[in-house]
Amino acid sequence: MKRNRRMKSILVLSLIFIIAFTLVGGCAKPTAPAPSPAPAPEKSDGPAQEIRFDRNIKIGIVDTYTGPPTVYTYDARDGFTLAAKEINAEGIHGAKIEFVTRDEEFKPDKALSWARELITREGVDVLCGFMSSASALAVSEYVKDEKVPTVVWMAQTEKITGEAGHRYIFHVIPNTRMSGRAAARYLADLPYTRFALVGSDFEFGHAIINTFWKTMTELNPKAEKVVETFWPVGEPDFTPYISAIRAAKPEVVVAAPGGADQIPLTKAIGAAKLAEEMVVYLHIGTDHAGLVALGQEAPEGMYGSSPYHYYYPDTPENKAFVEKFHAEYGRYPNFAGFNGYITAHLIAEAYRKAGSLDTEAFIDAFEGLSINSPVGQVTMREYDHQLIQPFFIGKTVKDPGKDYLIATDIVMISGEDAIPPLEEIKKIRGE
Amino acid sequence: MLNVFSKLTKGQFFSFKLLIIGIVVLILLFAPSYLSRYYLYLVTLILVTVLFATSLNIPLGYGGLLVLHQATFYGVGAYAFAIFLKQGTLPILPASLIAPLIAAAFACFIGWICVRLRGLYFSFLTLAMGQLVWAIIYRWYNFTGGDDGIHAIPVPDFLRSGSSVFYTTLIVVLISLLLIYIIVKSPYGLTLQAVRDNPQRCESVGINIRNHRLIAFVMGGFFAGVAGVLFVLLERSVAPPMLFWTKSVEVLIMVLLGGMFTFLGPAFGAVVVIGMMTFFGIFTEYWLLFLGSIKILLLLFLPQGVLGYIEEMMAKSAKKIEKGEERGYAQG
Amino acid sequence: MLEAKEIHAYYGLSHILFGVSLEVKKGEIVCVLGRNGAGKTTIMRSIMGLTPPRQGQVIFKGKDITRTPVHKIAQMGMGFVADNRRIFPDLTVEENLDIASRGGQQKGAWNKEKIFTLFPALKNITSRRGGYCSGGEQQMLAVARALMGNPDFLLLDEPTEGLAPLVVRELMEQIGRLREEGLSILMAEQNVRSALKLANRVYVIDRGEVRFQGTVEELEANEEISKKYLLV
Amino acid sequence: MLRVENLVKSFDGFLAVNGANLTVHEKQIVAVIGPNGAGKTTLFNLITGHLVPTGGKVIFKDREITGMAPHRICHLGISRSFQLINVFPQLSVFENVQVSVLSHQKKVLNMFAPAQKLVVEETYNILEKVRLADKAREKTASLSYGDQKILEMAIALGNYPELLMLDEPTAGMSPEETKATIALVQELAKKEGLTVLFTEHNMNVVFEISEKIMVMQQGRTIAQDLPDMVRANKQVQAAYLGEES
Amino acid sequence: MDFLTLLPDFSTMTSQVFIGLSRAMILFMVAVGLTVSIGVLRVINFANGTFYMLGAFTAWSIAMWVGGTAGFWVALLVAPLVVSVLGLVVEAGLLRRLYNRPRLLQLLLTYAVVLLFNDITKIIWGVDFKTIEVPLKGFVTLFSNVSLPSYNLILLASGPLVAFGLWFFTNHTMVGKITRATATDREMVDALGINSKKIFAIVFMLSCYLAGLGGALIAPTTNIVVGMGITILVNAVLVVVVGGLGNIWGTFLASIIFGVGESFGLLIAPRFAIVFPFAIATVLLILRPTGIMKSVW
Repeated sequence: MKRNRRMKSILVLSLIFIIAFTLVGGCAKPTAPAPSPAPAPEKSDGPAQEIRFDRNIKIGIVDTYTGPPTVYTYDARDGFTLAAKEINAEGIHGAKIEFVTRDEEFKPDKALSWARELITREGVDVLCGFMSSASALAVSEYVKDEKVPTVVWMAQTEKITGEAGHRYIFHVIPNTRMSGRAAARYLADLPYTRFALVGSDFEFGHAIINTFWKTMTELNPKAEKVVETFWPVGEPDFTPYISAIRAAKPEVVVAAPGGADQIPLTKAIGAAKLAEEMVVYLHIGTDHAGLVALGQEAPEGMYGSSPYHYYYPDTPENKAFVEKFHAEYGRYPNFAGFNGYITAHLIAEAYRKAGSLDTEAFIDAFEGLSINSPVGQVTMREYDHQLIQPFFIGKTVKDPGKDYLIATDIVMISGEDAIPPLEEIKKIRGE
Repeated sequence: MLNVFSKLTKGQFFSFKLLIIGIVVLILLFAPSYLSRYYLYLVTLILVTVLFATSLNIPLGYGGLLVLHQATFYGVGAYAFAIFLKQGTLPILPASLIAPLIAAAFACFIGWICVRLRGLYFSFLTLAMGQLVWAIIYRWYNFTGGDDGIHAIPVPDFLRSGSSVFYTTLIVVLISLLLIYIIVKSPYGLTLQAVRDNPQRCESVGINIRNHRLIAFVMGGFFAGVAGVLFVLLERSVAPPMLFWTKSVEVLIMVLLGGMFTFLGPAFGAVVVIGMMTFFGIFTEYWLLFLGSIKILLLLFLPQGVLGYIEEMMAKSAKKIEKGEERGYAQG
Repeated sequence: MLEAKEIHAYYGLSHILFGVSLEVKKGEIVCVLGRNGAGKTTIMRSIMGLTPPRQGQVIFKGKDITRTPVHKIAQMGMGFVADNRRIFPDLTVEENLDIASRGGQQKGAWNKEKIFTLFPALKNITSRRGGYCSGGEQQMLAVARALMGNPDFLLLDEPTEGLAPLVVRELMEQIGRLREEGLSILMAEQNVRSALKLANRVYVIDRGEVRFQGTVEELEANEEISKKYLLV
Repeated sequence: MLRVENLVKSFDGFLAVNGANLTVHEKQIVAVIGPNGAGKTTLFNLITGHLVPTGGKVIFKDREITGMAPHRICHLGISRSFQLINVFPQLSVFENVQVSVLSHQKKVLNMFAPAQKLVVEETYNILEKVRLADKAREKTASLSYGDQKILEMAIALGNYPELLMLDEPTAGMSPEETKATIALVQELAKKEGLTVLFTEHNMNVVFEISEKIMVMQQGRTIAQDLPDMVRANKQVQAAYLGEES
Repeated sequence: MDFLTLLPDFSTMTSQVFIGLSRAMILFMVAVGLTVSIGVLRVINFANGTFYMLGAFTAWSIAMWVGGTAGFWVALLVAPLVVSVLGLVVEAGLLRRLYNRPRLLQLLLTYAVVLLFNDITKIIWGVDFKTIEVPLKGFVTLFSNVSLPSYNLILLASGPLVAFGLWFFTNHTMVGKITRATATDREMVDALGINSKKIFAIVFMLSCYLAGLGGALIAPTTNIVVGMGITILVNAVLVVVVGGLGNIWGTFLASIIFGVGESFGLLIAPRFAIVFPFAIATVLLILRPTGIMKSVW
């Protein structure tokens, strides 16, 4: 009885402590990042005057760290951390990158709340992250008012740089429009006309399929849609869709599964041996995260795409990145790891170019910025802030050295080919 | 730690409570002048949640109705307001009045069906119907924006600064709480508590218990709708997770942690839970682990809620003085 | 056999028993008499460990069982027949008996055959669900169920409540036969008349206190007690 | 005033009440007696609408009220107490009675007046009648058993009923309390002009105050007559009193 | 654009029915554990979804450790046992304190356990996508046009098997009978000399075993991720309520109604398919508030 009461008092006290702690923090007024003791700007009499930043650059990451998407968000965070190490070794005009992460649980209201916290309490210079499209869109509107540059690195919604685009938002992942166009470009070269279009029934699935079909019919007017169907997200059993596809007798199946649907869908395709009968194309179908989970169960000969494969292109830059990543975390990066990595480098490069910690200068420098990434040159398009990055489409194959399948016959669709022309974006934005 | 209160008698005890509330309100009134922007936002968010939690407590704490899906009305209020503003069908003032009424209408419909059932069956029917509303909003792209939600909701400029949103929220929440307080202390409120304690007896003194419960349910829905409107003012964005069932569980935990049999318990619970979420969210990646454990400890050891516990201790001390420690209280 | 010493029992905050002491010797039938709400059922529950007394002691076969878990007390040989019978309604009569069986193969142990010789009425309804039995049948089943655990001490809480007079008579006879089998019995009753026919000794309870104890003859001689506490 | 005709109630085939008949005239004190399980409480629940009869009729003041909702029946002027204590444990004694007074005055949907200040006088009047006024501010749970039973009755009085139904009003009371309670019932009936229908185990009480007795056995009415006639009724003696005396 | 127009009617319908049935069995696996704990312990255990998740994760670990197709079958045997032992720990440590608490408190406490275990699972198993190789490959042709993956047959069979097993357990074993008795009157069981604490622990372990079994069975068809328990939980809870609390056959029937209902929902209005289970639950609860079969409460 006594112990119980003491327990209760302790609980109440610790609670009050926690609340007080959280709230008292707020009474100390503004929390502008404390200037780190940077050496006084050295006077240089050379024409190229060396710039020294008087504080570090602070970056806030808001992403989903609970639930199914974590397989990607952890990679993105780790890729970012790796890049930050590289950057800090060198410094950006004497400054380093610091960053903090917040978990938004795939909930837009939480994302907004954390974005506010990072901007107004932590005082971050740049915001990154966002697995969820809804979160990205919600935060995008907020940072527009706050004038804080924000890089979306996982949500693929085309709205981010389309109708909802503005000066402060940047997109570092092929958006749904690009993915759809890339797929259409690739598949239009094949001699087929009968298409089955399927996808997860949420914004993302519809967006990819719509763009794909629009581009496909432009490229190949003879293309014919024999079936189109969408399944609820989280569908446990794909057999009915496979039967429906089979029955319609298409030559090509284009599938846009969202998030965790990819694994069971690929399994079902493998079990039904659908890839042996027709061309099956899966958006993000050859990404490492999915294939490694499926092991030997993934179907051979299935077409799939990914913005990144750790084994392709076989360039020294890529190898260096993969080796470092593997040494650090004991695994190979999936496409999210790559995105996190180049995002950090893009931000660092923009600051280098800007030579100032001023937000507007940073954005001006970011617009049109090109850097060399493990997959070659990538460029931030000036007008809509969509990163022009290549997109890879390949075919699955068993690799004797590995216990999972990899992509082969990889074709690179260059960013310029995939990205929608400026006129299209302008039209969407009503300009 | 609570020895301070042992010097208070019952009447003083009440004025002491009033004093504390007065001080809190006074502190809040000047909040924008000493709080940094983030904490001003956090306090605004807490205020919205305070209203949300208190709205749940009308049917739950006072009516004894175990509503498992209160977030439905919060979400419906927010969505209705968002859609009015986004489509520009209504100016902001009427929209902010009609949106809670729509939430109340939903509550009326759902409640009308649910109050026929007793106990847990009632609870689960509210859960099922709430999820139904969620699923429809989640899917109906053209109208509700589907899973992407609605963003960039056009709120007039004068409601865009942190302090104007704060004051609007503060005023609306205070008025709502006052209204709820008046209702709870009215004959309706008294008889509602009687219905909670002993529905059979209430029937036999001539109270239509179904009506009473329905009214409580609708009122809860209305004030949840008000909270939803305030949320939109604050965040200018809505998305389906707002009315997913886990949101309802979250707010239920707030009410229970604070204490469902005290008027300010749910409000206190909202402060506690949001405070803890922020605290752990900032300081650790495994915040769920900490939050979950603390919730378990609190629910296990303080089943009457934190404020309920504090009040009980205060009341006990006050009583001891009054009765001159005549008899010790057995602790159950 | 059983001794309760100064037991105080509570339900939550309300104090029900105020220092009740009583004793049952081997082979006795002892009756606890009193009005509705006098505390009879609480005495039974306290002894059985269902409402453990906060103060005082219960001693059974020389052992202090005040803090012993209920099932251990039952295993020591105490049978319990609850006041509203508490038959498992979803289980058949046979299943009700089966799950209570703890006799094993030892000689003289209660088994279903032996039960059916004592309560022939149960034999014909073995597959009927407990919930569908009549009051009398349920009462017999409740006693039979308690016997299946081979107790040597039986707590009977108002066994005649709500039964037709004829059934009461039959039941009382059967209880009498249990004494012949060597069982000691503590019985709570409101039905004074039928209880007195059977009992060796009597305790009269009112408001959680023992107001009278003695033999049946002594009680019958004491009109004041009967009038005041038993409304006879 | 109240007429019960051939009332039947079955629970899953078990006939709890099987042909009950009862007539209560204005300002009469009527007792319903019968052994445990005879169906007295069920009969009460059927009259007050807590249970819906399977068959038969209940007529109150020339109006059929069979199967009507309990709260509506109450507003017609029937009010009852319960056998087991059935009060509002979390409310104070005063509030317990206040609830029923508010209900009687149709003020329960008033949401904006402070309840504290409403119907105070009426409530105190009733509490005074049953001699609980000095305990008005106490928590119900701290009352003695006897006082809770009285409070039970006071709640019923809060509705200003024409017909007061008491289910075992003296069950579990001490002889002194019983005596006081009976006096109270008689006094109320006389002063307020109430009609009283009650069930009771204690035969002394029954024969002392009732003007008419209805005897039930196994759900059936086996006699309905003046006390002396009932006492003399052979069937009643055999079925019910036989056991006790 | 549904495939109603694209397929011959009969085979669409039948295949849809079979798909709905295997969907129903998945649901049943989660719901049955829930209904057992509700029926006997009277605790609505939200953590049941967590044990389902743990079943899948444990099965994965075991399958990986053993390797090959045999790995899965070993996992199917062992994983539920591991989960039920874990359940015992939770029961003894936490749930035991809840049996006499208000229902709302029980609900929220078990929900807090869900949060806790989600993080613990993340710490133990990490965040990678995980999946187990399907142990039975190939298809079974049922009618000329309808074929099912062979593994679905196992799922289809497991539901009725589990339901039948449970029925046998509760009606024809001594422990089962005691369990039924405990469900209605715990005190009386104690008074008969049976340790009801032990019975409760056994029942809770059984319910965890069933949840773990469900998780293990489903593991090969799906993506094993943290949080998989939460998504299915609310449907499972509704299935249990619609079926009649604690009624195994009711749960079975309700699962089928939900599963097949959603399948046909896909035919009628694919976009609103996820609305169907909730709509069905709402309608059924309005029509039969205490469930389609007798509730034990």
